[in-house]
Amino acid sequence: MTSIVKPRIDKHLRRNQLGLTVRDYEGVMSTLCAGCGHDSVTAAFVQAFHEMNLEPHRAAKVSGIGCSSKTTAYFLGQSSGINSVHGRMPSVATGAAAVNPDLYYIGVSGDGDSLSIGIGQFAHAIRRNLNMLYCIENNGVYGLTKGQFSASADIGTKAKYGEVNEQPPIDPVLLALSLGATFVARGFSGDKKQLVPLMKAALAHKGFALIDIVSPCVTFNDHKGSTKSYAHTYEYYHPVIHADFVPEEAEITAEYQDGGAITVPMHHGGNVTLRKLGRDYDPRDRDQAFHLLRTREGSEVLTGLLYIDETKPDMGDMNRLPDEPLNVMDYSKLCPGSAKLAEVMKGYS
Amino acid sequence: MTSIVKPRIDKHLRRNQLGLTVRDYEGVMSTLCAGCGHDSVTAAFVQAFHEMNLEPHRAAKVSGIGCSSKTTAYFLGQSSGINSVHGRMPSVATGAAAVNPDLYYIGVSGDGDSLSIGIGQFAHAIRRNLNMLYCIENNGVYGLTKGQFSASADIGTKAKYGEVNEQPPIDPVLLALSLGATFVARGFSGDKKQLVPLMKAALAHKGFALIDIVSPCVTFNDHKGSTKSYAHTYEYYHPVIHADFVPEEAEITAEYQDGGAITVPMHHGGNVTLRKLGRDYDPRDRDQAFHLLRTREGSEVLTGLLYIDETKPDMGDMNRLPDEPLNVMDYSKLCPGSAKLAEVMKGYS
Amino acid sequence: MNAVTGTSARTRVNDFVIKIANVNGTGSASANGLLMKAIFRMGIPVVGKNLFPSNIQGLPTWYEIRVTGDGWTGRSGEVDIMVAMNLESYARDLKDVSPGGVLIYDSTWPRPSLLSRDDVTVLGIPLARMCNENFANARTRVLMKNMAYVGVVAALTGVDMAVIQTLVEEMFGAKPKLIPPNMQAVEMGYNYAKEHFTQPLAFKLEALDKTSDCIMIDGNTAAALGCVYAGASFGAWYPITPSTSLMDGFKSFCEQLRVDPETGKNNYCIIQAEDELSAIGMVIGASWNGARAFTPTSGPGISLMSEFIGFAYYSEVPAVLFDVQRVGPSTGMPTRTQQGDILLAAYASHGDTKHIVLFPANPKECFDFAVEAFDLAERFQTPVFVLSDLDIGMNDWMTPKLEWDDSRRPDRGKVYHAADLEKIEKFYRYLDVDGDGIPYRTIPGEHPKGAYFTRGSGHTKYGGYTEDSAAYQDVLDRILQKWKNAATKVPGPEIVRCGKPTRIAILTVGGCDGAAKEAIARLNAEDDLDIDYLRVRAFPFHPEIENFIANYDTVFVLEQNRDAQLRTLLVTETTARKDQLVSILDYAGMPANPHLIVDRVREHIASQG
Amino acid sequence: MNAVTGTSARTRVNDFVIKIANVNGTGSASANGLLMKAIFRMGIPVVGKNLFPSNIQGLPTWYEIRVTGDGWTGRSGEVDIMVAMNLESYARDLKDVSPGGVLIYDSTWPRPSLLSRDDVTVLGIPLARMCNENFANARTRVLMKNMAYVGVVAALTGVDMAVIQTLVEEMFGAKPKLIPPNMQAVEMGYNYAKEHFTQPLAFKLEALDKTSDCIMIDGNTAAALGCVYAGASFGAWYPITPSTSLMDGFKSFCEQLRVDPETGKNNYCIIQAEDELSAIGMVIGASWNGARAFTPTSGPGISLMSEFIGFAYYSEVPAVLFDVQRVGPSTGMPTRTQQGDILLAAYASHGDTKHIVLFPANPKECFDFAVEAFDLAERFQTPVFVLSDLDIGMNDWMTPKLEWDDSRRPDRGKVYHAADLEKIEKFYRYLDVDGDGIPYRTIPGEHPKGAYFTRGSGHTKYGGYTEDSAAYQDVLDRILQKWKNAATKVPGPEIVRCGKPTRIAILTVGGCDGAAKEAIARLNAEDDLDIDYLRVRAFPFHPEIENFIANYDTVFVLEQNRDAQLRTLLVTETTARKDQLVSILDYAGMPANPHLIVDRVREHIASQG
Ligand SMILES: Cc1ncc(C[n+]2csc(CCOP(=O)(O)OP(=O)(O)O)c2C)c(N)n1
Ligand SMILES: Cc1ncc(C[n+]2csc(CCOP(=O)(O)OP(=O)(O)O)c2C)c(N)n1
Ligand code: SF4
Ligand code: SF4
Ligand SMILES: [Mg+2]
Ligand SMILES: [Mg+2]
Repeated sequence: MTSIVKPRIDKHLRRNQLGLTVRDYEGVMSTLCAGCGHDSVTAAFVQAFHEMNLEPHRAAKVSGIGCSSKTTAYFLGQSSGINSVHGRMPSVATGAAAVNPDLYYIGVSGDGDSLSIGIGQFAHAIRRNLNMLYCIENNGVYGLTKGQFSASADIGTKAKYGEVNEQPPIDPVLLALSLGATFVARGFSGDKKQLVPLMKAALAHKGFALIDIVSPCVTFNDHKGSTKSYAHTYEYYHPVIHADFVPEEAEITAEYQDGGAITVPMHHGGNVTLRKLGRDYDPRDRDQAFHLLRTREGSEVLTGLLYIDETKPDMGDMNRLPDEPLNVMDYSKLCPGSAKLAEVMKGYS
Repeated sequence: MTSIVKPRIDKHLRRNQLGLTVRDYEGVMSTLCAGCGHDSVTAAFVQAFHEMNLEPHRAAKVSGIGCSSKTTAYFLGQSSGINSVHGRMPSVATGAAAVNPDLYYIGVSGDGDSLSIGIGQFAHAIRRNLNMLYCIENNGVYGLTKGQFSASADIGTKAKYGEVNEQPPIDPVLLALSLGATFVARGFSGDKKQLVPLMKAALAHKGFALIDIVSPCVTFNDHKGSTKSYAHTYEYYHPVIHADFVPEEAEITAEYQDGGAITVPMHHGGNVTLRKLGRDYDPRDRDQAFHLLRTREGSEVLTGLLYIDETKPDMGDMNRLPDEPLNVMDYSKLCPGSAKLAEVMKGYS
Repeated sequence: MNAVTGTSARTRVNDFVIKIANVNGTGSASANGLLMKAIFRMGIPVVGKNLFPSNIQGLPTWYEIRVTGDGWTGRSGEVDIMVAMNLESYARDLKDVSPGGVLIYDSTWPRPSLLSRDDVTVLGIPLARMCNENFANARTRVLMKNMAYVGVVAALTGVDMAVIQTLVEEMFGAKPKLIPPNMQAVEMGYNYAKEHFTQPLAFKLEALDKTSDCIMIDGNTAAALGCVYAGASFGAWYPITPSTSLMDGFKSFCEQLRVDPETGKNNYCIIQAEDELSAIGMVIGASWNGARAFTPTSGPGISLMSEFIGFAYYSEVPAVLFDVQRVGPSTGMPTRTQQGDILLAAYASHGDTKHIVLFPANPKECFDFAVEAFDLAERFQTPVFVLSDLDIGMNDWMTPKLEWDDSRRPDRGKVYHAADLEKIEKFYRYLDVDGDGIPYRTIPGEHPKGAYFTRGSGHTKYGGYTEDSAAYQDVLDRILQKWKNAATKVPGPEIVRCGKPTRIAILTVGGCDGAAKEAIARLNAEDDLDIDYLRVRAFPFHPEIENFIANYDTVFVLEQNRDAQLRTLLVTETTARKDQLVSILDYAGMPANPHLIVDRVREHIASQG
Repeated sequence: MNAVTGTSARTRVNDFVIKIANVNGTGSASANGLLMKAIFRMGIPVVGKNLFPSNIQGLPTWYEIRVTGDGWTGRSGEVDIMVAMNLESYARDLKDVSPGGVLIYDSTWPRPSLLSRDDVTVLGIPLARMCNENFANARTRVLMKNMAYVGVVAALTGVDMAVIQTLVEEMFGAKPKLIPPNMQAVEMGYNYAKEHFTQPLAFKLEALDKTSDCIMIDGNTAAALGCVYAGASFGAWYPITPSTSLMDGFKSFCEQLRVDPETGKNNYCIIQAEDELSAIGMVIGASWNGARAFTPTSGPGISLMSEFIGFAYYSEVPAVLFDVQRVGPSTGMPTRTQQGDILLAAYASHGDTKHIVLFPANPKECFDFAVEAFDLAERFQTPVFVLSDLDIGMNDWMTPKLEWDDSRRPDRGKVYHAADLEKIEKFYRYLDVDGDGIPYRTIPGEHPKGAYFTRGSGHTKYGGYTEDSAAYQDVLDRILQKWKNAATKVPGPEIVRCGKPTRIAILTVGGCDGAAKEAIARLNAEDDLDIDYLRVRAFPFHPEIENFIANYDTVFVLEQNRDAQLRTLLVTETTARKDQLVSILDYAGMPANPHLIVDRVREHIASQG
């Protein structure tokens, strides 16, 4: 509710390089259910942006419709945002990013929004390697319309009122991989320690960065029998690769050098470090990513940065966009003038 | 053109078990360009249906919009057909199949129709394991709208007028596999010998049977530099598994027993036999299918039946549809009558 | 002990409004429904409106119960008893109470001292404290607070506790363990009120016998039953408020009434589509194949279905669409009501398209028109819209019991079955054999001779593809003729004449019905105006509508949208003169109430001198 | 040797129609264009209509060249010289020739003997044989046959061969090797005709000087140029006939005029979207971010965009949509023309929505209105439609040269940039600061103070989420007011008064312009009728339109759709009386011609006694 003013007690909060505290990265008060996973994701966003020293107004928030999509109002209150129509956020983001590639595009969607009505736009945004951070707050249900199965519900999942899902789920991670996505990760709203660094790495990525976040719906899909519940996710949770962004100026610390960290230099500067957790797995190898995912099917919730490719051209490159964003380009560069028109007219005389 | 009457010289044509010749499986005259791959696919359909002894009026043809989608008028002239709107054939097929699972649903689509505007419906028809034969006549372009790149155009493909595609292609075969499709094949309009048996096997499959058919567009995408041209396809063409349908009554002949053929018993009777061509590969193993596809990427056009799973419930099973199709079910079974209504009313008094 | 001191002198019996302000997600809806049902069971007519937010938990929500011994069916617009359970909306809630009214609040915590009104009786009851003392579990405490205020209201207005007991027993039939604590909570509130408030309220209930032939049902549930009885065997949908409960209803009735007892198989198929484009595509596929099929949705869904709607129109495939309207444009206010899709439904899709639209006014008509819609869709081989709205669809209305005539058979329209096909020489799908604009269709797969090809591209009357002007136009003209012919086959208008000669009428549509009738009565009683009444029930307009309009100088057209959409249709599709039709527009999202109508009529009449 | 014997006594100079019947995919369009251009270069006004099938190769296609020394801009409807190259359509083609006309056919093969008419001169020329004898390659033979009939027509009507030579040279500028064989083919036909046909035809060309300030251009190309000059930097689209060439044009102009010469980077971005829903979403995203953005499409695309159009309307994001209309409903006839999306464009999307629509009548207006559309969209912060059609968009029209005023600057509407934001205390997105209904917007990312949240759900004038009736209605009412205020800012109507007092007028829209004006001239000349003329150029209707209508008893409303959509808008949105507005509907898919108009006017006048 915008009508509720949040208390601001931020005197003792840590300030980042811009002199801002986490409060400066918050938005209006959440209207989600108490305990909703999405609120934890919002908190992770706030922390990640703060740690990344993002100038709030240099971000643009895009979303569709759903409880998840509502959350863009709950963080980055000093950024512009657009809450579009159901399932069509990627297209809005595409147009926005095309004319101003300099902003950070933060997309928030739900499993209904991205995998049912919006799967086409989701797929094609991946194909264009649209430079954005795209989070699916995945709870296996349609929260806002009160608990229908979504396309990510696993076979055998029980709905709150007893129905059992028989259709195979669409796994956004596998789908994104098969569509050639360049940054594919999975997180869990319950593990901010993993999620925040993932978000930072995704922000640093040039291209489409997907984070599929298991984010339980406490109201409609957190009961026994739901594979997207907190309990189930904790039980089968398996972090594979820890990824974090290390800014240019910072040294890669010992923490990362342990366990044979891999360093991926990022296009816009800085590095993403990758630390293996338990498996021998290189997320720069698409074959291995496929292999890992198809062998895990159903048995584990694999999380972490599962695949990264920093070498691919993004949408801006493929469209040879100029350095000066089109949205502020002076009219003199856009209008060829009367003399040119007269020349063009010759071809039609 | 429906106005052109085809000459019918069918005296000496072979008759199938129903006493029908291939002529009985043809439709109106094609209006496609001379040499269009789609016409060869039409011819393969005619042969496959004839060989399968399909009663023509027991098939229902569904399609979207495009040169490819037009072809449902060019075969099975004695079947009903519905040429719907662009990209939305799967939904029409879903509704039709739900109320009468007894017909054979033959869907024809294009790469534009299925992978751009229609990718959402395509994905969800797979997820529902809709019982149909779904062919994508894949030419890498929008034929009917005169040659724009489609989403299946490979990176580096040159358009007729010079433009080079930079976006990664969507491979319907990989996509279908990652969405859990139960019958995934690739064919080539130029190889009827492979295609006809594939179509027969697909018809026998209970569930969603995808055949992605490379079907060159001679007018807009058959030049040098196009990876969907005849020349390119012939060069990189690689049949992996030969599949054919063998009716119940027939014996598995020696031809199939050579080379270690695998026999898959089909739900509605008969068997599909799988013969390996050159590679050690079992198309009943989804892992292997993924592995093969991701390692081939770009270098070969792998064809044949790449994956089959005859054990999964189809849409009818998942919805517990009755044996008697809903479209002919007597009203007495549908209307509960006044006494039941009076009972129901009690709950609202 | 507080003494109740009403500022109103006279006691109002069976004619007042109770409004409950709460926080959503606290389970208040079922307590509120219980209270309303109890009054209904006392034989007193009621009108209930649930005003809920587009959110799952934590935002303000209201429930209005109008007690109307006279049996009005609209919202009153007044608030006589306010149960103000939500601190956040407390100030507004207090403001909304009509002078002389009562406000009940939870006195566990001090109430904002500044907020108070001299003309309102304020009663505090420590509901939370009582619940905390009596119940252990946190969720139970929240739920029981709701039951407790039911008890308070029961005590103050005179709800029969025996009726409440019965209702609680019915409510928890499946979980009888829950009956005692719930009754305990009700009684707690009841006893507290009885003990602490001595003087009677100005608002009293007295049992009547006016509801025994009636039920309380919402329009979506009634429409769902209509689909079952119409013999619809296929439904596809994508969830969207406020249409979701229609498919939920269909599903649960089918599970109850349509599962084959022997095989356990379903004599129906419901598919949750991936979006609305797909839902309507499935309906078209199923209809094309000969089943009765429908999809429920709301405005955004209709926008998304537009392309397919034009396809069904032009290729003449039956389809039934329920549009349970909500406030637009765009996402708008998904939990508020409006009649903003009238024009869209009438002309949906690009190119020349005109559709059949039915406008139910209450749950009973939702049932009847659902049944009717399938007949019309198949008879005219075209999409048919049932245009309901959130108010009709999601609120419980008192309505006569739904009945079924077992001799009724569906009108499947013109279908050549196998036997018919045997008899004719050749079948052409789009031929106007009977001269009524309606061609014959066949069921795919039924007979070789019936095979045909359906397309949304240009076709001749024989069904072949064409780009020929005359052949194209021939088919398009016939389709228009067919639509025009439907005018006398759709439900005619409801007309209520005041019985005296008059030059003024009110014309309306859908759920404005009750408010309009009440306004007419008030204008008659207070202003001595004689006003006739017509309610449009379908499009194309029945000829009676234009005949009716012709008799008046002024026809007030009351509708719930900004742009006078019904008036636009009347002007376009009837002989009515524009100067006859005076708009009354009420589009702020609330169910219609008579105040605005009365005011507008008075203003207009005054302006005319 | 055949002797040409015209049945018509007098020779018609610069006033006849040549129609070429061919098979598509044979390259005839460029030969036909060449012939038309040659006549145009002779200073003689022409009207060209390409009537092509929805197919790539093998179906009948026609090309009509109307030679009109008087400079009429519509189709004539007559055929004086038919070049019948397609055996399949031969019978129809012969039938279509006007009495006294000429038919030219390929006499290589015998022509169907039964088909012949006494009142038509039939000339056979062995085109295929000559080509086979002179050219080796199969494709070349086909192409050269086309050039050969150009030569035949040139010889028979008097096209200047020097002009043809120049045009062929221009045509194959990039491939000069192709010039000689093409000229050889033309001359082959020319010489054959000169040698074999002695008597002159009744139809003759004589050079004039009426085209030197003009160009031949199609509306899509002109609109594309308009987008370039308006400073549009973003376009998204999904291919659909007949709008595809608009984006093709924009792309090639941008490649030519908008690539930075230093960096090689594009000062534009064009995205081929995966469908129309995505295309409009991208346009909205780009516009929201402050760029000028557009999408070209046709009817099915508008249907699919409906949901997003309502979003842009309600959240007040500018967007420019070109709807190049084709024949509906549904897929309809994609290569035929119609004005069937007028109502859809005016009110697209669910809920209460009203849009700004511009109606160009020719390529010049496509250019002008494209430029105008961006100004209006940004000024009023709303979607603006440019409603063209296949006839305007894809046919080459003679039109005055397009010109550009270098002092013209785009009107970006009300935007608070960084400096403005520094000055104000707080920015609210939807506040009516100036009382004109138009709020200020900001460019996301430009300044911290300008940040705001855009949504399609209920919002207050401050931009916050709301479910409050009054706050919602406040915004919705302002948006309507804003739209109404646009009426005087959109292009006003074109009005042509006959100069005499009269009670009759013709009112029309778009490409019917030429046919209407010609019909008025004919009705004046032949029936002595005085008729005034108005052409609507935009919606909301400029007040001049209703003032104009008020002066007549009868205003014929001419439009190309079945359902009188423009008339519906006039009745709904002006004070016009219904009995004043008499529809003339021409919706069979062909560009308008004066015959039907003349007939209908006569019929109506006769029916009035
Ligand atoms: C066109 C359209 N159809 C349907 C809806 C109703 N609707 C709103 S949100 C939603 C699903 C949301 O599910 P998800 O994206 O998973 O978000 P969650 O609420 O679970 O976070 C639906 C169906 C809508 N807003 N628009
Ligand atoms: C809604 C809509 N948008 C666009 C079109 C135009 N259109 C017709 S076919 C087609 C693409 C066809 O491509 P594909 O499916 O690959 O078929 P092909 O012609 O290549 O066989 C398009 C864009 C349409 N008919 N409908
Ligand atoms: S309904 Fe579910 S997803 Fe929505 S806010 Fe509540 S817990 Fe979260
Ligand atoms: S354009 Fe291409 S796809 Fe279409 S008919 Fe011709 S060859 Fe086939
Ligand atoms: Mg969800
Ligand atoms: Mg294609």
